[in-house]
Amino acid sequence: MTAPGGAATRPDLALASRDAGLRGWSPQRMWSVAGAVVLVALVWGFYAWDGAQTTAVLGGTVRAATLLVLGAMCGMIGERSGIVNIGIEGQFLMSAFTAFTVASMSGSLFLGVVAGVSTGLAMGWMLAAMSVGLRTDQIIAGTVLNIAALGLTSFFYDRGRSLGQPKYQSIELGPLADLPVVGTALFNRPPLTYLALVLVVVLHVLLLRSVWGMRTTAIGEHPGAAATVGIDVIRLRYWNVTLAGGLAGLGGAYLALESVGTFTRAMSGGRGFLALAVMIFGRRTPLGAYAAALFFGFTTALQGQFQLNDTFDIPAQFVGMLPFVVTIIVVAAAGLFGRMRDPAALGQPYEVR
Amino acid sequence: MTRTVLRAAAVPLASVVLGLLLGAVLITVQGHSVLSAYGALVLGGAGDADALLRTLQKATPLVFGGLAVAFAFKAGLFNIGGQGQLLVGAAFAAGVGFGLEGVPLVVHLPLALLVGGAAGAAWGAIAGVLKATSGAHEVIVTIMLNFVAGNLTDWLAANPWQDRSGSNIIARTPLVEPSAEIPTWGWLPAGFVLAVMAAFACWFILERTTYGFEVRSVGANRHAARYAGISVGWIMASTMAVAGLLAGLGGAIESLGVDGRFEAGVNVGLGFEGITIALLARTNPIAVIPAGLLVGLMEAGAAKMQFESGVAPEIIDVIQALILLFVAAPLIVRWLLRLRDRPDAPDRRLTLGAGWGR
Amino acid sequence: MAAAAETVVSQAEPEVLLAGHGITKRFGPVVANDDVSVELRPGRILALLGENGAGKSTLVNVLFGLHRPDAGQVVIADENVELSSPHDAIARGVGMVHQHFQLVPPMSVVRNIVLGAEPRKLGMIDVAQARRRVMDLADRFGLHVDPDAAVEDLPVGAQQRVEILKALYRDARVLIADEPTAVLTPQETDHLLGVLRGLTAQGVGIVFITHKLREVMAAADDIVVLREGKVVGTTTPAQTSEAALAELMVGRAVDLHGDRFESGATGVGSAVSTTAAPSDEAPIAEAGERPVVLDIAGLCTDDDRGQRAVDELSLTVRAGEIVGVAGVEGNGQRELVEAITGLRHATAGTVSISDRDASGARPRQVTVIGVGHIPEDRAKHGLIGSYSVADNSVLNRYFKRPFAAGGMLRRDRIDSHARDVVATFDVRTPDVESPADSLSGGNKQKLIVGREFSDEIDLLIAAQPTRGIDIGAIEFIWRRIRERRDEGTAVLLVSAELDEVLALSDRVAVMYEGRIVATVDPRSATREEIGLLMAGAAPGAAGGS
Amino acid sequence: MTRLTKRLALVLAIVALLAAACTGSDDSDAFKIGLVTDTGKVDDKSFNQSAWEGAQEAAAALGAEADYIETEEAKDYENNINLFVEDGVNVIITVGFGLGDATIAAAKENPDIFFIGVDQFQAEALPNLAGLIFPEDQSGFLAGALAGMLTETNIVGAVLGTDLVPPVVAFKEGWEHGARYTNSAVETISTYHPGGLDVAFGDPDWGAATARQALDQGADIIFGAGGATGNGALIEIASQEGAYCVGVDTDQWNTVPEAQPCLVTSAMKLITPGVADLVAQAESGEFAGGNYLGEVGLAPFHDFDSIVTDDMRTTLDDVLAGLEAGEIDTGWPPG
Repeated sequence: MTAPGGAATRPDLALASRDAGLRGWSPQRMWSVAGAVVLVALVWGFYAWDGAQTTAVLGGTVRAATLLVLGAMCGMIGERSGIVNIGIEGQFLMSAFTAFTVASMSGSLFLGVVAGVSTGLAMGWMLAAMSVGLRTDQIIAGTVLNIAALGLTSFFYDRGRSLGQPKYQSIELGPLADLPVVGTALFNRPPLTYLALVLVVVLHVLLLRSVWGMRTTAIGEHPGAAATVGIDVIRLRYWNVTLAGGLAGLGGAYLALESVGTFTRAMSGGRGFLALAVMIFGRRTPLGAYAAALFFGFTTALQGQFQLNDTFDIPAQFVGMLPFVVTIIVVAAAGLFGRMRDPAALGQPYEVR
Repeated sequence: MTRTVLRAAAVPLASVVLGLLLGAVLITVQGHSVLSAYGALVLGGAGDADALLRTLQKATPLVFGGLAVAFAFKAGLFNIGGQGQLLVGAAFAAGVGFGLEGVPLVVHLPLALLVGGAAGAAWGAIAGVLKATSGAHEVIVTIMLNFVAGNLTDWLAANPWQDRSGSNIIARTPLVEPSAEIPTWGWLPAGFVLAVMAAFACWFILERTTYGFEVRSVGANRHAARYAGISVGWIMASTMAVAGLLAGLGGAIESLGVDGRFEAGVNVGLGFEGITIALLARTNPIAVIPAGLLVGLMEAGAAKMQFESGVAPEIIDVIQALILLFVAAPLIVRWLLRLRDRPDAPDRRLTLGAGWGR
Repeated sequence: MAAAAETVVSQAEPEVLLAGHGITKRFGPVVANDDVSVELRPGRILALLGENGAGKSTLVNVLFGLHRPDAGQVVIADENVELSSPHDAIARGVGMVHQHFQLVPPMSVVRNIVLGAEPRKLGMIDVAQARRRVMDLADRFGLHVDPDAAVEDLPVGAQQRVEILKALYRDARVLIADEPTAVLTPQETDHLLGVLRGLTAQGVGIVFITHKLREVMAAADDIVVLREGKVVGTTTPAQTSEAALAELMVGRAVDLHGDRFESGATGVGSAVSTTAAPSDEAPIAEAGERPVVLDIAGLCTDDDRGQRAVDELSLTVRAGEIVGVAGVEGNGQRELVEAITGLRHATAGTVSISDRDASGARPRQVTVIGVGHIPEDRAKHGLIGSYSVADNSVLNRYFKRPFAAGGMLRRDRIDSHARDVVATFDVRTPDVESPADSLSGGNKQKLIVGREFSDEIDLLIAAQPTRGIDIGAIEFIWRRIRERRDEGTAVLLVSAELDEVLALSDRVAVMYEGRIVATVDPRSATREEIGLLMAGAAPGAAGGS
Repeated sequence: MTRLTKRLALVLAIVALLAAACTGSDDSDAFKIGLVTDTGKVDDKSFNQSAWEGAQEAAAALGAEADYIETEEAKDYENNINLFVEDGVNVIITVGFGLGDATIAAAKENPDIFFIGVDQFQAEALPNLAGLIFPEDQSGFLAGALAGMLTETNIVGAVLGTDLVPPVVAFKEGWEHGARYTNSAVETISTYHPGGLDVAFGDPDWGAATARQALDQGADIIFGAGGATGNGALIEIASQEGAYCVGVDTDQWNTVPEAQPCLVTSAMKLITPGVADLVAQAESGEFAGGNYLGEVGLAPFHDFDSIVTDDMRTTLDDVLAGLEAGEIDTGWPPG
């Protein structure tokens, strides 16, 4: 099975605890590397067979993965700090709305992105205020965000407003874009996709290597211990959940201004929940989540391709099940390989004694 | 008795009032009349027998969906799969409803309900069994199963089970046989009676039976439950099946009692609203009934509100979110009302999130 | 921020390192500390002695800035201070080794030590520097640990060393150690006391919380005895005796009937014992003729990480005998108990209980054939905290008559049973409807014991039955276990407290790295011998059951 | 408690004043038009909007009043129609075939009110109910014929709502047959949204991603048909240099301005004039029940006027004639 992130049980923490470097490979890691090799070989084979289609599928993969990984990163910062965030869907939707509205009114996509990110931050702060400050149940807090976002964006939806300019366009990264197989998929993308890719790498390093990342792990695993060494658990949780909201906000801006170029009601279409699945599947590391998001994006793009090609003579409804059924199978199989342990303090409100 | 009920209801009631007040601000800001809006909302939801019927019909799947979420929560499981479970329940109940002919009502209707419930139970059990055997997170699995159920039932309605009569071009089944229809007595739909019975049954099972004891034990402390000899895997699997059964029944009643058939796309969101209902009711099965009624009333009256006052029906969602926020954060309400908790009152704060990670 | 570890010894020596003057702290109606004054001077070890609930922990939490006192003054290094958080205390050179280690289990040793005061390079942790500093510290104080291991993979003793290093890394000149020896072997305890001595030689002052008299007498310079939130005595080892301390601490003479050890030889029990002879109700000689109730042969099982934890272990327990399993925690005791009770899958070997094959039985089946189980972690495994006392009192039997009939719970029967348990086992609770979380540790444990004892059982498995509870409750539970033994129940006692194992057992099986390395007669073996066996020093010693 | 009561009373008082101020009497004898949407909105840039524009157009022309109700849930169709019935309107427009049954039932119950069912085929004629239906296959065929002539890569794509909705299938079949009619070498690649009916028309992200996938494998003219989903496709295609897109239902040059860089034309169903015409008939008493076949056609080429050559126009005219004469097989209905 090519389970993304099906590596060591907790690759992040294993890394954290093995500063000395790699010490042997676990069977899971061997499996996932072997799976990756097979996958790369397959992709290469298909590329040789039909370059245009392979490029199309890979492009679709990266595209679908971008939003998911942004949401997943928002979720994982929260969860690593001990806060469950099921309000990603609402954060996407609300920031897509403000990003679109501001970009439309100001005529500047950049201002739209700023508005989207700000909205994400504000919603992150609200989640923090509810779940950290008021110690509301975290699931409820997230649900409040979801319902409120759906209601508010629909209520204030401005009929007839349009972006009034093209959405973000692809930027070719010089010769890189001419590479076979991955050239178009990775190096001829619009700006926010690049930004998301950079964020994945940066956040991965930050979470696993930085002082902030270590403290974040500490407040998610054992907030009491963190407090005894002078870490302000409440403050850090506030900061983390708020800043994480900015990532979902970027996701919303990406959705409205780069992926689609307009806003419609409920346009997030459950992708915030999928991001949650991607986060868990990717074992709460940015690279793992990106692998999971790519996997999910790949199955999505593949099912589109099957339809475009009339590959199978079965109804669209069944082809459409592919990403979901495959995800269930992979999640179940990955569970058999080694269960992931959640941050020990996840979901529990922290009270200062 | 009344005192304790009042005390328990104080915060939710105040939350509703506060939610409506803030909603009124939004309505006023938009330049509409709050009085005519809320007046129409109530009239549209309870103004006459028709309105009442509509409210009860809307409340029915909400109660079932709420129970499906609340019951799973008792075992520490987060069932986001109400929507999928409801859909398969609705589709299969309709399948039995129109597929069998010449069967007496006493057989046909229960059978159709049973098959719908069983379909939902099977759908829920998938997530439960996977959780118990491989540790696959029920949140992921139920989200995915929602999509799968949507596709599956759409396909059923558009292909093998499609109504081929006359000029029908819609992806829907034929009408169910009269022997499979759930009756409506004046303004009282029998389905709502079933919903109320289901809520009490859930309460009874959870509080009065050994099975319920096991479910709550697993939810409250999975480790201690295991040490006490309770099969945690079985409880997780069976609880998800029960949750699915409840949602499936809700769907079956929609098909057999409200729509008269299964049609692709008409049960949108019903299962998801169960989450709101369960949270509003703080996962108490009995409290699910008033929560379902409240939301049902708002939804039943929303069209009249828009018609009379021009307020977009989405305001309902905003008000719901606000009410949920206040219910979930009683600190705000207590502060506003200057309500003081009795110092010896145990901490009754709801903690569902704590069950998330285990 | 990054504390330099090089200079632990201060330049200008203060007269008083740490002191509390007239500390009063209330929690609601409970007065946890009532006008308590203590003082620690450089290079000295101050022992805070008292029962559970005497207010020791509250006092040090106040001194460490975790609680704010309602009245009184905290003094650090001759200065009156207001501590708003532990950070303030840490910044002033106070370190704490918590009883429940404040370590982040999945993180590495180095990371745990530097957490909160990390050496940085561009916002990243300077791993090389952190590692070097930790290694330097470890070398200097003789506290050896694998810097790269995850804390959760370390044995308890090593985790404790990490805790101490954590404090020293922060330049601690005062070290508060909360019951540091509770989970150590006698040898490890001695080693720890040596380390603490070494620290005092470098000018560090130590506050040492314990209820073990032997350690106080061996290690302390000053002793403060607390009872019910008040200071009831201030003395030094030279001026007092274990017996006098025990009486001060408990407020009355305590009789732990059946204690086999000479007064003065060991901890609490021995200090207050009145009889040195074994009880004659269950003479060892007869035990051999009684039927075998628990028969374990060649049992193997793995721990949570898939490592072999119990290794071809064989052991028998006969009716009417208490077999104590002694050993340092983490040598497979927990896995052994879980394998017997059906909670853990055995990879090889057999378990039979009352001549019935219980290998691979599920926990419920094991309960039903007559096994009572007092789990070692009462909060996590023994009770459901949010459940009422009543519900908890039937956690093992709620499905059986008379508590259930036809799948329905019978509340009246459950409640009356709970009232019986509460009365018989002296569980202090306002009523049986109170949540179990509201009980104190000792009462929780009595509730569990009451529950497990209220059914007919052939075998009792008691894991750490008295951990962390006060002497009154210990006394009570020991007496109950003995009674049960005398009535013919087979008892398997697993305890990290050697004193407890020695006080209760008819036979002692010493467990080391998943095996029983020796079975000894507690009347003839010495603490030191058993301690060596527990440390794996003499695997060749006479063994087998 | 008392403080809250006071505040509450204050708010209520203000509210009551506002309400009193706003409540003017508007009971007039004017001709009244009511419109009930399907679960879409009147601003969906698609058929609900077109129908609403038709109602407004008619209202303006006739000096009538027009109002609408947006349906939140399919189960509310009957109730929402009844709200207009109770209000005493003269004409009720119901949009979408989903309201078919409810409309028929209401028409039978209220013979004095005229009903217009957009996209509702009437199997048996009621005197007060007109089903406004369109030959979508012909509309799609025309657009496809143009696409077949415009494509240079000989790959034409379609990004569609869902096959659960017959008009969408009719558009698709017509489009594909039309493209092959004018260009035998053409390859057609079409996709339906793979999700349920609840999301199929509201998922612009999927529409955009799928359109991109079609572009990446060589399609240079793509038909976007499926509400917001199709609009997403159009906007995506607009960002590809040299690619063309075709809109649906209305002239999407106006409704989706973001698509102007690629929008050659739209395969239109002239709902707005159809609705307006039917309302006018109702007002003048010429209303006839049964089916009313609305017009279809291609929207103006706008900026792309110059690239559609005279030859192409001639071919399109021939095709239109052929379609009207029933000489051309559009592939729909199948068989």
